[in-house]
Amino acid sequence: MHDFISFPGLLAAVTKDGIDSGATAWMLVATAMVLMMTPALGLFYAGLVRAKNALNTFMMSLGAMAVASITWVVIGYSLAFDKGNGFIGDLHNVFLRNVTNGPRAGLHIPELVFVSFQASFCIITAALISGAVVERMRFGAFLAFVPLWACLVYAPMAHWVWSSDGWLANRHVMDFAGGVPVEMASGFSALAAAVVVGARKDFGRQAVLPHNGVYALLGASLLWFGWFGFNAGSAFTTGGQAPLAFINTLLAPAATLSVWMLIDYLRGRKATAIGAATAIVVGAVGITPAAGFVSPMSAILLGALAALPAYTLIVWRPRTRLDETLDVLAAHGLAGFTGILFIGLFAQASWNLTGNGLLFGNPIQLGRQVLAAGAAPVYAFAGTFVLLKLMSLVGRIRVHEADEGQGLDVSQHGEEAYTHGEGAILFRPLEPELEDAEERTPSAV
Amino acid sequence: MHDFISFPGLLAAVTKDGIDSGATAWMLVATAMVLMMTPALGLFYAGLVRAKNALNTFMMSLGAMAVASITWVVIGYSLAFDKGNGFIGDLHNVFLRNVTNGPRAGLHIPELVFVSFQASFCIITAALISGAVVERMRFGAFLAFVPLWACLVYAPMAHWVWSSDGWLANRHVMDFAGGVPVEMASGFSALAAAVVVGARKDFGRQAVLPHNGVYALLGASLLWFGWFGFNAGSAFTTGGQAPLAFINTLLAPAATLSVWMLIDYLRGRKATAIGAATAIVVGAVGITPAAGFVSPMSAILLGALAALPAYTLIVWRPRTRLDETLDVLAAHGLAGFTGILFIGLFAQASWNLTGNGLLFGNPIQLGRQVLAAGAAPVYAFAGTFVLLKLMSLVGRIRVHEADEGQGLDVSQHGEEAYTHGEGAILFRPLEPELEDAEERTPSAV
Amino acid sequence: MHDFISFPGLLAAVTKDGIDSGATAWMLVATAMVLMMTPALGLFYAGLVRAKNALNTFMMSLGAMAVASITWVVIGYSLAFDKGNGFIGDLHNVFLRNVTNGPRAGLHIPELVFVSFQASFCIITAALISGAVVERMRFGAFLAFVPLWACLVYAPMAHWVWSSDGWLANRHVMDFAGGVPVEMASGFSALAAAVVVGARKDFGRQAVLPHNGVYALLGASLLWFGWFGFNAGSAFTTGGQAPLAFINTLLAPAATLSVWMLIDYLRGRKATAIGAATAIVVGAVGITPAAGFVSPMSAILLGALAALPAYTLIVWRPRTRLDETLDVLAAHGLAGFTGILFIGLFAQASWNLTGNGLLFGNPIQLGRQVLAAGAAPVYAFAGTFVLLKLMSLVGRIRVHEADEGQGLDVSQHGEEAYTHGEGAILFRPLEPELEDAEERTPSAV
Amino acid sequence: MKLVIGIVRPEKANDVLEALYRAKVRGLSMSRIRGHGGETDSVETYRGTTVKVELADKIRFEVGVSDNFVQPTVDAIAKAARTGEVGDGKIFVVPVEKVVRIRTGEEDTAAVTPVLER
Amino acid sequence: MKLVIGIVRPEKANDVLEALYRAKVRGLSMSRIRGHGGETDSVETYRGTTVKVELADKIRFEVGVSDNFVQPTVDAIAKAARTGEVGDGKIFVVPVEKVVRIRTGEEDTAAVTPVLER
Amino acid sequence: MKLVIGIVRPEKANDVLEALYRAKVRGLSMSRIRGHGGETDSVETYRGTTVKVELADKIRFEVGVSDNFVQPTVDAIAKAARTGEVGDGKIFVVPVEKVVRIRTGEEDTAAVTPVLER
Ligand SMILES: Nc1ncnc2c1ncn2[C@@H]1O[C@H](COP(=O)(O)OP(=O)(O)O)[C@@H](O)[C@H]1O
Ligand SMILES: Nc1ncnc2c1ncn2[C@@H]1O[C@H](COP(=O)(O)OP(=O)(O)O)[C@@H](O)[C@H]1O
Ligand SMILES: Nc1ncnc2c1ncn2[C@@H]1O[C@H](COP(=O)(O)OP(=O)(O)O)[C@@H](O)[C@H]1O
Repeated sequence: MHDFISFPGLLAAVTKDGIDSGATAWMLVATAMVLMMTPALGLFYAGLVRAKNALNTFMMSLGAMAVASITWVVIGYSLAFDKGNGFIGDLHNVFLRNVTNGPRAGLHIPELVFVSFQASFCIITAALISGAVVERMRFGAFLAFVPLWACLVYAPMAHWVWSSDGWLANRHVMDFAGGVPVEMASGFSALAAAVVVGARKDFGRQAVLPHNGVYALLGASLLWFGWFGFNAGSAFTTGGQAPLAFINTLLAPAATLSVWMLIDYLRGRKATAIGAATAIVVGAVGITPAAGFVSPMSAILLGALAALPAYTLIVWRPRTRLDETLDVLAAHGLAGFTGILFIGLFAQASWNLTGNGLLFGNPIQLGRQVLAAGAAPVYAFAGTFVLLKLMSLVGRIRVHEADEGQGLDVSQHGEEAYTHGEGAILFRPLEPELEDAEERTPSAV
Repeated sequence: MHDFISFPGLLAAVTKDGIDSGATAWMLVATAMVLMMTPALGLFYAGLVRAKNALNTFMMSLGAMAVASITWVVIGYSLAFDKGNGFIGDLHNVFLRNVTNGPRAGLHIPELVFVSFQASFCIITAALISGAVVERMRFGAFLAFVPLWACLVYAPMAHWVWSSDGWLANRHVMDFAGGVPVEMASGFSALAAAVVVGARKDFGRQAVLPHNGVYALLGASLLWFGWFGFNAGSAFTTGGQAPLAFINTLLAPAATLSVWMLIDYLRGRKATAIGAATAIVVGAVGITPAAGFVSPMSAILLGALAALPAYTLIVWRPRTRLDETLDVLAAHGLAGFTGILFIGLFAQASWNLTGNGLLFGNPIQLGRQVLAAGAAPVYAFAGTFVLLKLMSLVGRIRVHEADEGQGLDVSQHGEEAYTHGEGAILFRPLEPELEDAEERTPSAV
Repeated sequence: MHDFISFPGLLAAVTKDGIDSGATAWMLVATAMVLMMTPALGLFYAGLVRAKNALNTFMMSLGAMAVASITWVVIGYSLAFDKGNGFIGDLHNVFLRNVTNGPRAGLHIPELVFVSFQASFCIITAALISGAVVERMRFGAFLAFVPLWACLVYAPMAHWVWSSDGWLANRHVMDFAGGVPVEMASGFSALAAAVVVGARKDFGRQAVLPHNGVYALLGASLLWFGWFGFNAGSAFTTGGQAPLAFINTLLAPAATLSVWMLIDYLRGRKATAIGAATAIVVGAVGITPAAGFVSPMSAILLGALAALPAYTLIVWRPRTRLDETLDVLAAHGLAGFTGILFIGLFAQASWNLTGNGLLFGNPIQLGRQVLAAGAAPVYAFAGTFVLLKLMSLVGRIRVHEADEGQGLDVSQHGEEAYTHGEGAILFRPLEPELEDAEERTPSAV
Repeated sequence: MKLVIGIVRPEKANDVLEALYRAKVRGLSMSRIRGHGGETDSVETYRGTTVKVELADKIRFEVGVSDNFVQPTVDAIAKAARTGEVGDGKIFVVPVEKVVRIRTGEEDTAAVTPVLER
Repeated sequence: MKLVIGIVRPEKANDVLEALYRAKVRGLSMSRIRGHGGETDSVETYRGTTVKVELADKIRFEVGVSDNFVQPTVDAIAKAARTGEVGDGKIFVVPVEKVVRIRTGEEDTAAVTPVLER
Repeated sequence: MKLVIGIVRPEKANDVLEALYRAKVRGLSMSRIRGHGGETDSVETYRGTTVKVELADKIRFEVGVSDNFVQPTVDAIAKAARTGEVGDGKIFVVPVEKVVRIRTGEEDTAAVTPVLER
């Protein structure tokens, strides 16, 4: 896909100016669907935290959407997709200079659509990291973190695999829809963020439970919906690998969910709902890098396999001192890692027109995938660690302990998610206020 | 539509390999929209049950999505759409053998997209049945039921009307988007399921009210949204009957909703919201078989008419001993029945290029539709009845009475939908637990 | 866009019958997305009111969807888009007479799709007005208001700018996706509605707080999602201005949200979530008229600027006696006004192929935009004011004070949004009821 | 006058309401609470977090009655709420020194006599 | 010391809070409950299920006061919560044997004297 | 017998539960309430509406105990719930005239002795 192969049969539908109307239709919708994933993530995450942090958690996603969008068109797109060196792009496209409605080189969709689609990837990747630090990171600090991280971590990693001069692209690493810059980048950045920001004060001492499981289920479901745009949209056309990526995005999460419920059941006789929501995400992440490269039956296998390391980590992590709160590392980092390696084994040129993996006679592909699976975690972790450490030298990145106890909705946003109105006294700007000055004498209890 | 007529004018946009890029774009999106309907159904249903069963109810839909997807590609698709006999297909496509990215015969979209679209139909139809047995069916039993039901009931019924050798297709029954295999199949299967599983222990003795009407409204709204993909997607192209099916999917539910509010108002001076959510579903179901066959004005009439039997059944059913809990029979079985018959009267070849109904000079079509409307309920009811009876010989299909009282969220999933954390004691695997062994002496109250 | 310019390069993808399959695919989806905005609005509004009015508030949107859809195909479409005079259209298309699946003149999509897309605009515009009168308007009165308003206010205003013989279209006013008939029409009609219906009895006396901030955030997010269909769909094609309108619909709300959070922070050290939800809407409204006319960098500027008047009005309005409850005037009327004027300054023919604004050498365009920005508020306010005054002569348009206290869910719909079941006694139609006739003697407390 | 506080199972709440009605008790208040008694705890798991939930949902009735209504009230609650299983709940009778009917300002026994003209 | 329990309409809760504040009562607790009294029941319908809802939302105040504050507290609540319509609610005064201020461990009257240095 | 009413911070609720368990108190009820005391009010803004929120979330424990358990119960709550900051809450001890265990109909002291065979 990102090799920008043109599938000859499709050219007939392409107009004189090089635009394929059907492909453009699909990419417009796919982009909208991916853009909807970020609020869906906000809802998913909001359901998993306590009621007193629900708005803040949702707002981290929406806030990321605001600042990452602007960052992307100002500079991120240029750094990621402009030609430069193997590591990062040049500045020829800053402020969308030289970007037009004409086709993106090698594709049959307008470059503006390509920019939008890629923006949606950057946005959600940044938003994902919030899962590691909910319930204690300062909202302002997170908003400052997002654009810096988008430029320093996301853009280079996207360049590595998706720019024609990226060092991993040059080594023919296969990454259909973002195992490297989206899944491993967010997962291992989340780990770094959890380490730098530190655990919540109640972590490991009190039971901190999801306040609304229905939000979590609905959020995960909307994420799944958007993921069809995410993965099948990464074909940038309706033919080619889009249909394959589409069905694989149905089958892999379905397999992960089936396996996850089974493990849950075998361990405790209960197939948990929060587990199921997680499994959907894990399966979708696992198939993300592989969606256009492996057969549907391999996708089922990948979905099933991806459950195992993620499940194990999710059970084990809360027993440690590591408060990587919503398990971004397990659900994204580890599942993305699984998917990237799986390609090296199961990629099938008969399905993807691009290349085979080990099991189909091309052992070298596995080596390339191992390279990507090794480099991405290191860079993402290190980059995020250094960035947040530097930020914490400049200012506070987590809230005061009292504010954490009171909840971040009140302390960061001055609101509660669920209000009733009793005991809330209106400030009436037009009338004298309740005489607050009145002397307070010892009186009742 | 399912006759796979090619509309000549459209061929110009079709490429040499027989794929129409625009049609494929539409079908990718339509499929994603229908896939989103299953979680939307989960939300709708979850809002209608008590809080203690909210997660379980939602999970029945998500669980169906997991196992029905796998079932579909493993065998269901082959049974439904492979040539075989008039009743059921062969096994040439099991495990998606012989399925490629090339066009599905007679269509201009890749077969993989066709498979995915049809998968989404099977999934939601199975999930619909959960509405009859929420709040008491064992989760594991429902998960086992889904694949069996998909193979034994759904796949044959889809074959009947949509495979070129199906016995109803051969008799020129018109069923645009699933009056037979989706709506009547789910509705009458739901009836059977309610009969076999039995009523909830509180049914008819306590007021069991929807715990969250907003979820119900949002769920119904998302269902409506997805239904545009469901019905207009059943044209498998953007031209032809797609625009007609689309506008009819707007108008029929709008008419049902208007009439429903009016009846509600006339009966009790209140237009209920739960009723409105139901009306949207009823109207969308009613138009489903007819969407590409009748004129927009007929669609309004159908929407209005479909309200009457469904409303009547919904008011009457709770007075019986039949705990078909969320009225799948009324909303799907009866409304689908209405739609199938309506085609026999109002189909209009000038709109659908396929055939007329009685009122437009083709009385025989009514006979064909009556045949379908007679056969579908019988097969669906009998098949499901036998299947569940057999299953109940093998194991329990409903939860213990105490678990039903406690709620299925805790008993089946080990979770609550809405938690606070007070009174929940963390198991601390790394530290000695609270000395549970301590002798308990008679002491306080 | 609404000039129905054909972009020559695209014609190659258009089939002999004049339909572009890709454009049709996009418009089908865009229409579904806009149709989903109305329930999203219902959710957004429902979150902002008190729990006792949640269902009623949501139902105003769904009810509008029901009656406005029917109104549109019966007469609204004809009044708006049929040729007539400069002010309003003729009746040649009532009941969709003469509307077919063939292309709409000047476009390459079926007219039925065009009708559906335009229906979705009329629906949401009518639903928006409910924001001004929630928590006290009679549900029946609102349902009666919608079709009248659609014919008397919406249809003419749509005719003005989007019919080839509309008086504003003839004066070359640029309004891409509805600054005049959607945003200013709803905003200033909301003002009139608030004036005629009057303030809630608790307004200014008690703190009336949003009962569920998560609904508000999710609703606003779904609105944003739908808005991509709204704005980019207003190109009626996938090429041309669609990609530009798309990316602008991402960037403008992102900019508004960033600025809004900043102002919030500067004023009170807290970036509020309800404010953020509002900001998304304000930004999307601001870009609506301008989406296909200004460059992406101008869109960012417009988003930032649009925040200022809306923010100011939202802070100031509650201090007045004007209970325009959910600030439709600020979020839609004022932001739409800003967008319409902005075009006069920043329109750029190099991006839109249509015309320049003042800053790009065409001062006369600003004059045209000022004309539209002046005429729309006057007509919308006056039309709605007169209509509601007349309605209030015929019957009650607001609920009794006791019903308002009890909440409109119970009084208008006979339901509560959140129920438990304790204290709800089932009417058992088959058994003798609790002996209500039993003599009540003075006894316990 | 006394305040009778009854803590019962949620599924018995409607039966208690009906029993109180039949006992001619007309005024009462009710709230949803959670309780811990002899019931077995349930174990719940939320991803990696396993917890023991020690509290079960209960309904708390609070009924102000004049002295000669205390025993009927207690009996009505106890009988209607009983299942015989652990977790049925408790009833407490607390003395009340003064009662005021807010609507009229009536005090004590007058405050607890229901008005008939509704 | 006494515990004054006041059950009032939700829409009057803020007025009661203000009245208590003016009466110099500083500590109080509040919860949302549902009550049944002389109010007319409402009928609700959820699809085919019609129910009679016998309980109305109320707010329950619980205020611990020293003896000489009992009457002012009762008066404040009664006055602020009154509308004159059925359903205004009741006030109960219950004896208290001991009060502890958790923060300091102070007991009884000391526990009920608000600290000024906030 | 007495009813011990303890109003504590939500974050201390689990500590109180554990302390009561260690004090061998087995039965209790709990509800979520809101309280006003010496705590500073918070200011919240919802679009143009600014409000002063005067109530803070609290947990209310209600524990019926036999007389010799009153002091241990009060001590357990007071100790477990204390942070030393304003807002720790209060404990009230109210006399109880009668207790009934609904499951068995046992009264008073018998009603307050937990059964062992669970
Ligand atoms: N001493 C007590 N004080 C307050 N509430 C109590 C007390 N004992 C029991 N309860 C309440 O009664 C419920 C049932 O208690 P449990 O001990 O299981 O009942 P029993 O042993 O009488 O069947 C508890 O969940 C709790 O809400
Ligand atoms: N005896 C009682 N015990 C407890 N609560 C009561 C009692 N009587 C009334 N209430 C509470 O007061 C509310 C109003 O009661 P109602 O009888 O309608 O008041 P009134 O007749 O004084 O106007 C009820 O909803 C209930 O919450
Ligand atoms: N007199 C009272 N009656 C009922 N509840 C009270 C009373 N005083 C305090 N409370 C409860 O205790 C909580 C803490 O009160 P506060 O006065 O801040 O505590 P302290 O001064 O003891 O630290 C309040 O939020 C309220 O719920």
